[in-house]
Amino acid sequence: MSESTTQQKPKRALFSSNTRQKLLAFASLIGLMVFFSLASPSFMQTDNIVGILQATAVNGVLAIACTFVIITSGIDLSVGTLMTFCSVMAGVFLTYWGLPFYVGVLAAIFFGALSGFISGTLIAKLKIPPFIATLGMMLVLKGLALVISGTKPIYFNDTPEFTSISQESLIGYLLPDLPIPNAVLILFVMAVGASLILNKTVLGNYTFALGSNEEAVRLSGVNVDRWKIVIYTFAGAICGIAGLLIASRLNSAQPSLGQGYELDAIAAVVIGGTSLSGGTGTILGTIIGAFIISVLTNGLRIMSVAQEWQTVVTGAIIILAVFADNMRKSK
Amino acid sequence: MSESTTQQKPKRALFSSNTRQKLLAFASLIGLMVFFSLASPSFMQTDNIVGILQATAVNGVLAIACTFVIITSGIDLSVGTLMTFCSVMAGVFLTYWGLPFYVGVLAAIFFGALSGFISGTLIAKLKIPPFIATLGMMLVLKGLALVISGTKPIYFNDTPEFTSISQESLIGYLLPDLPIPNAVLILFVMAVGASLILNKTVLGNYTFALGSNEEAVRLSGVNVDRWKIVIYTFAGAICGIAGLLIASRLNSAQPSLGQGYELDAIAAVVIGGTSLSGGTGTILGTIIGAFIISVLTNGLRIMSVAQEWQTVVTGAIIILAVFADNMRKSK
Amino acid sequence: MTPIVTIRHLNKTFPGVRALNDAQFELFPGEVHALMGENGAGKSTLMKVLAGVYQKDSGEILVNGQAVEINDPREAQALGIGIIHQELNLMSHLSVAQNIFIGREPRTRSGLFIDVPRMWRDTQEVLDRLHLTLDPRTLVGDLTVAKQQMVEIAKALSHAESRVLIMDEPTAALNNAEIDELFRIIGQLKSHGVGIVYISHKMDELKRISDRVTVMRDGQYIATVPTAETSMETIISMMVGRTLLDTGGPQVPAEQSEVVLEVRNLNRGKVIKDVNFVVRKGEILGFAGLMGAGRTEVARAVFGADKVDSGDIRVRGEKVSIRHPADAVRLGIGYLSEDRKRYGLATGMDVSSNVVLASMKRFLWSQFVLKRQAIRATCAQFVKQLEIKTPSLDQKVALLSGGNQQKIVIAKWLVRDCEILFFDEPTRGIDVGAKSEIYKLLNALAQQGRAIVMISSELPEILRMSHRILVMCEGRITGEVSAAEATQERIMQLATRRETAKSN
Amino acid sequence: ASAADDMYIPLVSKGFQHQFWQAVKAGAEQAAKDLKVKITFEGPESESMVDKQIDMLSAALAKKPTAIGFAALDSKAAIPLLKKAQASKIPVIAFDSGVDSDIPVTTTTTDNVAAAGLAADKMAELIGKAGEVALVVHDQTSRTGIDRRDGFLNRMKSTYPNIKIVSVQYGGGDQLKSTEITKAILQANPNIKGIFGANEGSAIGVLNAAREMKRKIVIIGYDSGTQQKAAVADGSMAGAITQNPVGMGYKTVEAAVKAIKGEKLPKVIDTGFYWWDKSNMNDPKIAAVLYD
Ligand SMILES: Nc1ncnc2c1ncn2[C@@H]1O[C@H](COP(=O)(O)OP(=O)(O)OP(=O)(O)O)[C@@H](O)[C@H]1O
Ligand SMILES: Nc1ncnc2c1ncn2[C@@H]1O[C@H](COP(=O)(O)OP(=O)(O)OP(=O)(O)O)[C@@H](O)[C@H]1O
Ligand SMILES: [Mg+2]
Ligand SMILES: [Mg+2]
Repeated sequence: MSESTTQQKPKRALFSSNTRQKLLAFASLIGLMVFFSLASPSFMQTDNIVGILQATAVNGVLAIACTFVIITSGIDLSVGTLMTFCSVMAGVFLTYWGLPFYVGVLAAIFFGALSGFISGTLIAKLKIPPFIATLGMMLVLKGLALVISGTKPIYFNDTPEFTSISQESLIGYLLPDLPIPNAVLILFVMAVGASLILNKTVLGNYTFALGSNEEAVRLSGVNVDRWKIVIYTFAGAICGIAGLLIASRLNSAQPSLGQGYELDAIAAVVIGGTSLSGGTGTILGTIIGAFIISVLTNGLRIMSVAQEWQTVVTGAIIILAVFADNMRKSK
Repeated sequence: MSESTTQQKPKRALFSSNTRQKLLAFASLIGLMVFFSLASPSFMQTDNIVGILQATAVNGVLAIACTFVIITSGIDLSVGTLMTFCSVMAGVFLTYWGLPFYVGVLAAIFFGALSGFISGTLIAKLKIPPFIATLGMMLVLKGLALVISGTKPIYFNDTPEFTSISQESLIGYLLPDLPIPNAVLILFVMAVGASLILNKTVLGNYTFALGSNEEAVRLSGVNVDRWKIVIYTFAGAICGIAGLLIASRLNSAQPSLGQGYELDAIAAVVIGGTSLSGGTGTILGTIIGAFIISVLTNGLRIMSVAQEWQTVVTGAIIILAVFADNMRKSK
Repeated sequence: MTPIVTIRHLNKTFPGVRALNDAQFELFPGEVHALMGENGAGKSTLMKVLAGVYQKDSGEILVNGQAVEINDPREAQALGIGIIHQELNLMSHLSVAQNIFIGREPRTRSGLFIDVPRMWRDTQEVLDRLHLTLDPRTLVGDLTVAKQQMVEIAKALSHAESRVLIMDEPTAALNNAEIDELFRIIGQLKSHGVGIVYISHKMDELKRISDRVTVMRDGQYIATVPTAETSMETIISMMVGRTLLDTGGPQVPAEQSEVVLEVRNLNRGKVIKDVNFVVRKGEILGFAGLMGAGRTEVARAVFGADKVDSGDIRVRGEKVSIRHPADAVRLGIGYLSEDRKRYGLATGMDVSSNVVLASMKRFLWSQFVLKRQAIRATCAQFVKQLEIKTPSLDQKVALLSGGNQQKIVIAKWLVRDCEILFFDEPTRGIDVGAKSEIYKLLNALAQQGRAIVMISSELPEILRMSHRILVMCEGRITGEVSAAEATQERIMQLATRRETAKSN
Repeated sequence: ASAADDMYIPLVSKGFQHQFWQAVKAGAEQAAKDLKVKITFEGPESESMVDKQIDMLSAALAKKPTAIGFAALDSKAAIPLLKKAQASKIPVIAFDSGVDSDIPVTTTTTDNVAAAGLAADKMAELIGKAGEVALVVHDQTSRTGIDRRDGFLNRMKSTYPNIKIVSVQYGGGDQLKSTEITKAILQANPNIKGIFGANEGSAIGVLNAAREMKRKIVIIGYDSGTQQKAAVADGSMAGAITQNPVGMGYKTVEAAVKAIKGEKLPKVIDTGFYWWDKSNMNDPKIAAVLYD
């Protein structure tokens, strides 16, 4: 409601995206990076920057999935455990059943989409509030990941190509000075793709429309339920890719990991300027939000701040980053 | 927006409360209890029922705090770590500084209120979205609890009365057959008090009004910022009481506990029929929601279901409980 | 000729409300059929059933002589039935173009992407047809209610295949020029054989465009009459079930009473430019102007709802600083906003909570506990006085008819008992009967010594009610007219006196 | 290698909030003071966060340390980073549990399986080698959780056929959760004779539950801490296994310094585990390995 205050200046955006917000979050990110570079010489080294990029990949991809859902004014608490579930399914297909590499990849994405489809159906057809539907799914998937894996990590020893998804570097192969791991490449490709989908396709159009005024969309004769299911399914498939990234990075499917990741992902989305009440948001903002979190975490570690103080400072800076944006916005 | 769905039937309630929803959640609770009684003879024994009551106390109190915030269409992710922070502060006052018992109790409540005041100010004055403001506070408080306690539990060995807050039984003293611990008594007293405040006072009235249409409330000449701060402060004070309950139960302030408790609390609120988009909700619903969670957890443990399956079943039943309500509501 | 729509024996009950009771209706192609009735008579409900928004309890609907079941808006659209809802149903975060083409987005050849340039072009065409100067790329949330209403209309008209077009109070937020434009388009549609259902509380519009009138009362069908052969008085008495007395204009010319509000050199960006005016005790000051003239902005600025760049405000001679609506209300200034849904009502709350929202302090024991009895008594009194149609004081405001919602906002400010009251479009969506009640009320308030500023886009209303009229154009006050010398022509002349034109 | 003063040895552990890890940290800090080196100590919040630990290891390596201490949550996941450390000639000391690789120059560890086996022996002895027993474990997937559970279960199965394990539940080391879990176990199994709590939080949970339900059972704990010490002293807990976390932390830093100086180190440095109960808890040797 308070969204629509009269204080707002009219926005003449290309296509309902909010360019300024993106740039402002970007300024916070740059500010943090400058600070850490000055504070510690180790920060700005290639190795460390690559480490930060690598550390952002999984959360970035999950945050992309969350962006879609949050723009519809929904929420997805299951992204973390869904990621884990998908990596376990990849392990089942590849290690337990010895199927070829690409089948494992497809399996992870398929089960991600399937789970998203179920969440979407619960929300759209059975009218379960997104918070509850995805909380339930979070628990169900967490349990299933444990059951299916037998509460043990599944290692991808039989599929050596699997580690290449995340760890090797296509860019580094072409440009040896820039050993950016594939996980990061995948993150950027997905960000560009997701941004196109969000801004140029019907799916994106309905994502914004549902978040802005679902009832109006329904009254316009759109099959709201179907599109909601499509959006959650799409977000689920993206979580499947996150599952591949993390499994490849760890060379194993870790069944107990995943819970808690949803908060980081949602935080990235919100820091990136997407409103939890729906209707606005950008992928670029989300990616910047994810980087703000990783840079902060890494920088504090590099500065060897005591761990309990790291937590305090992270909390304070998340608030400050958003506050700084508010300030500049209201100018 | 989707609040005003055209299909909704009007509700004839005392004063903007939603009697039916409460009763329906209640039916789910009874259903669960009947099922577990049939499944295991140990379930319906006084001991176990008392155990369930006791297990609900902390989450119930946190959920009461969340109910207020969620009705304003806000969210409070800091309730869990705030509870911990308050118990640590009680420890500092009682054990480190050796102050009298009641000072420790007041300190916990005071620091809860103070932290709520800060969250409220961030949200109302600096316009930080509640999700970010309380996420930041969650981290800050978590870190501070560790710093202040020196990452060690603080024991209440010098204040033997402290354990009586949660563990002893005033009711059991009067009625020896009903050894209901004080924690439960406190939960019920607080629930009744919170319910009165929500439905019979200005604070409650503005809680609903802010969640329904903040801008309209502002244009009615209400000092919206001040009331928001009051509501968050009030919720914070309630978390302080939760901190006392848990510290008394464990006879120590455990600084690393607390994160994750916010999800349980929010889940209780939403299962109890309060909408995350604000404007509606009841304390009774929240308490029932908290009991649904505890009964479910306890029942599955009593049935000795394997833990990974417990997780799956809990997830499924949370969805089912809300679905069952929807079904009956739409009749 | 077969009627394009026939509705018979339609019943629809909401808990506690019998909204439609054996209603009937008939529409021919190429006909403009007005649907009239008091607030809460069931007009919107009847049309929503036809548009698939609500499901009927019983009764039958025939389209082109064929019985149909319309289960959702999509099926209505498939039958060629389009509707402009009374309440705006727009996606405020989306552009004008996205709103107009929701559900029918043009795609690129690959079918994957939306053909955005084409969507803008098509939108521009629709807007041009309406002679609307709007950028298809503007976000709808940034538009004024009037422009949003035009977007709704454009959206409904952009359906080329519509054979039935329902317009539920389309002109409530429009000015005369826009209304003329709309009527021109209705004329066009009519000549193409489209059947139009037209709901309005503006009686003068009936004669201008409708062919027949169907009157409803309390959910029941009363009569259908040809407009040309029926007098307004007959229609009104059919609507209200009695004859209305005209209350006439302002009673006492409150010439030289004390000044209670004085606004000097008020500026806010481009929307308020050096505005000066005074309001006196016991007078009704009319604010006239075209859409976007800045009247609402002035009221909001004085009320503290928006920040101003500069300006002095004096209340009863004393200089005051109003930074927040709470300050204004404390000083005895009330503001009834033009957009009730967004700024006036907590629609999720019940009637009584809304009525006392601005005056909670009066209803508290020891500043904290609600005086339930007093609240209910006060609400009951105003529900009666304003004839608010609601099943109970506990009804959610969102479930009331549009006109009754408007009355609740009025009640809210009456309860607060302010000395200075800004009424921004107070009779928007209110039926004739209630309108004269509100006029009576405004007069009574003025007589009691209140100072009233009435912003209205309905010139007859301004002319009839005001002691003095200020006219605005492009953020400036372009003139003042006394009640005696006011004419429509004089006001329109001032309302279009643009700054650029003046310098020539 | 350089002068001891500018040696920097980050320790990346499995956790940092638990008392066990705080004790390891205390030992490491003591060694740092004695040997005049600089250390940092950090670990993820929960033992399931394998990737978070890898990010920590990566940040630690970026700081160009002279040596590094590492307690792997997953014995394989960190291998690429450890190879990087090896390539930059940074010696790696594994602690707590090993890594599936020969990169670490040495491993300071306790045999959790054997330690839990000893707990099983004590339990059997105390309940008369027959009856129902349950376990409250902190984690289902972490190495320590698995080793302690399996060490206990396997010893029971192989040696004590009359003892029946009625329930194994996991409480995340959270005292409150472990309390509720134990209460449910006690409720469902009225004849239960003993419960093993596999870490400090779990053991305290078991204690709380038995006290709240006024049940006399044999409780065996793990690690130490103020509450376990008090419970052992007043007899409500039969005894517990303790590792030597302080010693582990100390020896890890000590080994790192030796490795930097190029000294030869054994493949495994066993820091040992001990059974402690009312009778021996005040022995200087035992008292030294107990922490508050
Ligand atoms: N969704 C709903 N739930 C409950 N009652 C409703 C609902 N919608 C309308 N009503 C009630 O039905 C009656 C008819 O309402 P309707 O909106 O059709 O009136 P209307 O003739 O359009 O009035 P107005 O001129 O004020 O718009 C009113 O009493 C209203 O309160
Ligand atoms: N929320 C808003 N965001 C951006 N511009 C706005 C907003 N509200 C009003 N404006 C602009 O401010 C100017 C003055 O509008 P205002 O609503 O005050 O006009 P008005 O005279 O009250 O006309 P109306 O008859 O439409 O109410 C217009 O140019 C309008 O487009
Ligand atoms: Mg209507
Ligand atoms: Mg206006």
